[in-house]
Amino acid sequence: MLQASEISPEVIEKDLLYKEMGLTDAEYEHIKKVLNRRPNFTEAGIFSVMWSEHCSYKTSKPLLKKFPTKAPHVLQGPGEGAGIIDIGDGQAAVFKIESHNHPSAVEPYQGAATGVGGIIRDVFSMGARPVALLNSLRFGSLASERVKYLFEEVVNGIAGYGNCVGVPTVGGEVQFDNCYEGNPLVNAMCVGLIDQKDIQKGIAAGIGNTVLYAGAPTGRDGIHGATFASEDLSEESESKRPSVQVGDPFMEKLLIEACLEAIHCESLVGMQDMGAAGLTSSASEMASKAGMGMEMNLDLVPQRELEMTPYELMLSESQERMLMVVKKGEEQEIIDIFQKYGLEAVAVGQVTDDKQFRLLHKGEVVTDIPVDSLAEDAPVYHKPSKVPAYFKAYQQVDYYPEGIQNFSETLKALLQQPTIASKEWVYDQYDSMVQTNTIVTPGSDAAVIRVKGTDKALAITTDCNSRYIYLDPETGGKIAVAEAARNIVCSGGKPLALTDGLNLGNPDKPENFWQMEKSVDGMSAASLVLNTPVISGNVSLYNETNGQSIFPTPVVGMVGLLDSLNHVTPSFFQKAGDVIYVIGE
Amino acid sequence: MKFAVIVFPGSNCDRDMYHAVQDSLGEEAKLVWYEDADLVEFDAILLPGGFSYGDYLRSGAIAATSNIVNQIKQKASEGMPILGVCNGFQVLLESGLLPGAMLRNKKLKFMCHQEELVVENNQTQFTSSYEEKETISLPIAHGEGNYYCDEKVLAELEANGQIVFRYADNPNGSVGDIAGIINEQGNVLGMMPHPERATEAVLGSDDGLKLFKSVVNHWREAYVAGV
Amino acid sequence: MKTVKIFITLKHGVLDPQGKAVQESLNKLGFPEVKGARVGKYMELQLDDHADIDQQIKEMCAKLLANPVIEDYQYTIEEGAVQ
Amino acid sequence: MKTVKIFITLKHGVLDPQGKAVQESLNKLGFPEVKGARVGKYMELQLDDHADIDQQIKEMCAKLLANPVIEDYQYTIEEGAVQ
Ligand SMILES: Nc1ncnc2c1ncn2[C@@H]1O[C@H](COP(=O)(O)OP(=O)(O)O)[C@@H](O)[C@H]1O
Repeated sequence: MLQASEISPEVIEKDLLYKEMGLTDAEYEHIKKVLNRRPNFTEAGIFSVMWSEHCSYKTSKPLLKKFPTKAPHVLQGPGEGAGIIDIGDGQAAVFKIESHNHPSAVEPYQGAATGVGGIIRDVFSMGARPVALLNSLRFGSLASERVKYLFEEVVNGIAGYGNCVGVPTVGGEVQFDNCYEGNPLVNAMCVGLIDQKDIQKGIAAGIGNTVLYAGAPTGRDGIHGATFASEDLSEESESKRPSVQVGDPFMEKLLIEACLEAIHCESLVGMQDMGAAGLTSSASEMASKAGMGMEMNLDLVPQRELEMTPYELMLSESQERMLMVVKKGEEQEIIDIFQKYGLEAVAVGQVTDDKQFRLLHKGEVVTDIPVDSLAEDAPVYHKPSKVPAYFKAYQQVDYYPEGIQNFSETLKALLQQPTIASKEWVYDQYDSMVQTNTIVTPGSDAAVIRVKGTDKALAITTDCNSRYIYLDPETGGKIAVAEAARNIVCSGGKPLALTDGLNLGNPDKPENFWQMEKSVDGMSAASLVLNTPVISGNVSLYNETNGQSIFPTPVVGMVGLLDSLNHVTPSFFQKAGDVIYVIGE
Repeated sequence: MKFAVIVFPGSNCDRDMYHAVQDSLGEEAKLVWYEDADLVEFDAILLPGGFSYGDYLRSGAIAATSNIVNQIKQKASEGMPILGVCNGFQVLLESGLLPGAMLRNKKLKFMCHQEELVVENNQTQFTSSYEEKETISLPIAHGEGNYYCDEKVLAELEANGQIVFRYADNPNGSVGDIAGIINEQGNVLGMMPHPERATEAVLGSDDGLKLFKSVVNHWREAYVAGV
Repeated sequence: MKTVKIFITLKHGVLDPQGKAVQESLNKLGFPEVKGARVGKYMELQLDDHADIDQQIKEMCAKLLANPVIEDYQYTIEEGAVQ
Repeated sequence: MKTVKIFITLKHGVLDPQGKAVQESLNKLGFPEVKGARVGKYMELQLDDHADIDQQIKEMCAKLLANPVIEDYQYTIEEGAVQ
C-alpha cells in the first residue's frame, strides 16, 4: 500500500512506484519533461488520477469527437459538469449520466448511492435544481446468490440516496445477462431545471479571487477511486476495498439548498463539484478552463481525520464536497449561506495568473505543476482497433427462430425473463413523486415531468440493448438512440438531446476498441439524423471480470420536450373497448 | 388563511406542501426555516415529509428535539390546526404530540405508489369535506410507516374516533391498518400518505385537496363567521 | 474520558421484521441452528468525565437515543477512549 | 442453547453520518461532554449448541451480517437463551 509521502522522487523512479499508481513508463517520462525534474509522491499521485481514463478520457477522446454536439437549442455541450438545452421561456434543462460500476461491484449499496450523489452534484453545480433521476442497471443472472445480493443492494442504495435528497427517481432500465456476472453496471442520470440567466460554470477566473471549499470535511475515503475505476475488476480489487466511499444524502440535501441559494450572489464566480479525483480534478480543471493558475494551502482544508498527508488530501474522494471561486473580499456572504445550513465553507486558496497548480502544506510547497498538463494537455492515445472474429462469424449466419408452437406459452416464458418482467419491485422502492411534477411515473416508455408554472413537460428515458450492440455495434448504436427517441415520441415529446454512458471492456484489446468505435459511429449517425446532439456523457472502460469483457453497453439517456400537458401519452392501456393498432413493419 | 410550512434540515416535501396550499388551494403559505421560526402570524402549521436529519437514529427523532417543537406544542395546546405528513407525522410521534411510534415497513422496503384509504372519521376539521367511509386514493412514500402502539392505546384511539384514515389494503403492517390519527382535542393530525401530492388531477389524484379545504372551511366558520 | 456502549433493542412484544428476515436468511444460508434473531442499535459515545455519568446516560436515552414506546436499552461504561 | 451478541460498527475512518448527527444533537440538547458518537448495529442470535460456534459466527458475519468492506464486528457468547 502506498502512503508515505516521504517516499523520495528517486525511489519512485527507481522502484517504478508510479506504475503502482497506474502511470506507464512513457507517461512517467512525459511528466519528467513537463516538470523538468522528477515528480514527488504527491505530484505523481495527482498526475496518475488526472491522467486516468476516468478523468482524462485519454483513449476515448478521439472517438467522442465524432459525436454531433451542436444545435441551436444546445446551450452547453460536453465539457462542463452537465450539458444544457433550451426549453423555451428563458428556461433550460440540464442533464448528464455517470457510471459507478466498480465501486458498486465491491460495495453495492454505497457504490450505487454515491453514484447518485455524484450525478446530482454535477447538475446543481451548474446552478440547476435537480428534478429527476434515472438509472440504467446491468447484472448477471439472478440464479446466483451474489448477483441477487448485488441487485438488491444497488437498488437499495439508489433508493436510500435518491429518496433522502428529495429528487424523484422517475425511470431507468434493468437487464440481466451472464456477461455482467462479476461486473454489474450502475449508471445514474440526473436532470435539472434552470432559468438560463442562472447558469454557472466551473471556472476559476479573476486573479486573486478566493477559492472556497464547501461541504463535508475530507477523510481518507476512496483514495485512488479514479484509477480504480480505470482498471479491470479482479480478485485483487476485493482487497482494495477501503477505496469505497460512504455517502451522506442528508449532507447533500443541505448542499443543494445552500448552492442554489449561493448562485444568486453576485460574488460567486465559479462552482464545481468534487467528484472523481476530488480536490485535484475540481481545482485543476477550474483553473485550466479559465486559463489561470491556482494556489491552495492544504492546512486550511477541513479534515475529518488526523495527520492526513497532502497526497491523501488531494486524492480523497470524500463525498458531498464543492469547490467555489468567489470574488476577493466578498466571501462572507457565501459563507453565511452555508452556515445557515450547518455546512462548512472555508477559504483554502486563490486564483493566480501563472498557470501553475501550487499546493502548500505545513509551510512547504508540496506541488508545483503546470495546470494545463493535468487537464487540457493530458495525453491522448489512438488505440489500435480490430474487427473481432465473432463478428465476422455471425455475419455469415442466417438465423431464423424456429416456428413458435404455442403462443401463449412462449409469451408466458418471455414475460418470466427477468429482463422483460415488470420492474415494479425496483421502482416501487424509489420515491418517484416527490416535488409533485411526475405526470407519468416509472413503468411507461418514458417518464414525464411537468415544468411548474408552464404547460410544458419533459419526457426522459434511458435505453440500450447491449446484445444488439455486441452483435453489431454500429447498428446497435443506432438502435439505442432510435429506441430512446421513440420512447420520447410515444410519450408525447419531441426528442431534443442525449447524454451517453459508454460502458465497455478493456480498450487495450483492439476488439474492444473496435466495439467502442463502431457503437459511437452508430450513435453519432442516429443523433445526427434525429437532431438530438450529444450534450454530455461519461466513459467507463475496463469493465470485465478476470479477463472476460462485458457486452459493449453504451447507455443513451434522452430528454424531450412536450409543448403541452395535453400531449402526455402513457404506454398503458386506458380502458376496455379501445382499439389496438400496430404501426410500422 | 395563512399556513406555516416548517422546514427542517432534510425536509424534502416542504415545497410540495407550499405549492399545494398556495397554488392548488389558493391560500397563503410560507416556508419557515426551523431555526428562525416565529409562528405568531400563522393560522395553521404543516409539518412536511422528507428525511429530517437524514432519518438518522429514528425518523423524526432529531427534529423532535429542536426548539421549534416547543412552539408547536404551545400552538397545539391553543387549538391551532397542525398537520404532519409522513416525516411530519413521525416528528409528531417522536415529540409526543401524538401517541405511538413508527417501525420499519413489514417488508423492510421503502415503497412509493398510490394507496386506497378509507376515511374513518369525517367529523374532524381535516376531513369534514369527505363522506363518511369514503374511499380515496393518495400516494404513500415511506420506509418507516408501520405504525405501532400497544393494545391499550389502540383501544383508546378506536373508542375516541381518533383513527381518521385506514388503509383499504394494509401495505406496511400498521396496527389496525392505521394510516392517520388525530389527537384527542382534534386539532393535530398525523398521516403517512401524502395529501399534498394529490391536489391536482394531472398528478393522478386530487383526493388530497378536500383535506386542505376542510381545514380552511373550519377556520372560516370558527374565526371569520359573519364576515 | 469514558466510552459508553449503548445497546438498543425493540421491546419484547414489538414485532421485529428485521430480526425475522435475518433469521430466515441465516437459515437459508446453511445455519439451521439459528432459532431466533433480534436486530437493534449499538452506539459508542466518547464522554468527558462527569460526576453523575449514569444519570446522564439515562437522560440522553430518554431524550433522544431510545424511544420508550418501542425500545429498551442497556449500557456499559468503560474507562478511556475507544479509538 | 446459546445467545450470541454481535456488535457491528463502521470501520475506523469510514464516514459515519449517523454518528455525527447523534453527537451534534446530543451536544445541542445540553450534553457538551459528548465528544464523539458512532452508531452501529446490534444483533442477538439464539443458537442451538454447535461444536464450533466461533467458526460459525465468523462465517455468518462474513456471509451476511457484516460487510467487511466498511464494517468491523465483535461478539460475545452467553449460555442459555435471552428471553
Ligand atoms: N461519452 C461521452 N460523450 C460526450 N461527452 C462526454 C462523454 N464522456 C464524457 N463527456 C464529457 O466530458 C466532460 C467531463 O466528464 P466527466 O469527467 O465525466 O465529468 P465529471 O468531472 O463530472 O466527472 C463532461 O462534460 C462530459 O459531458
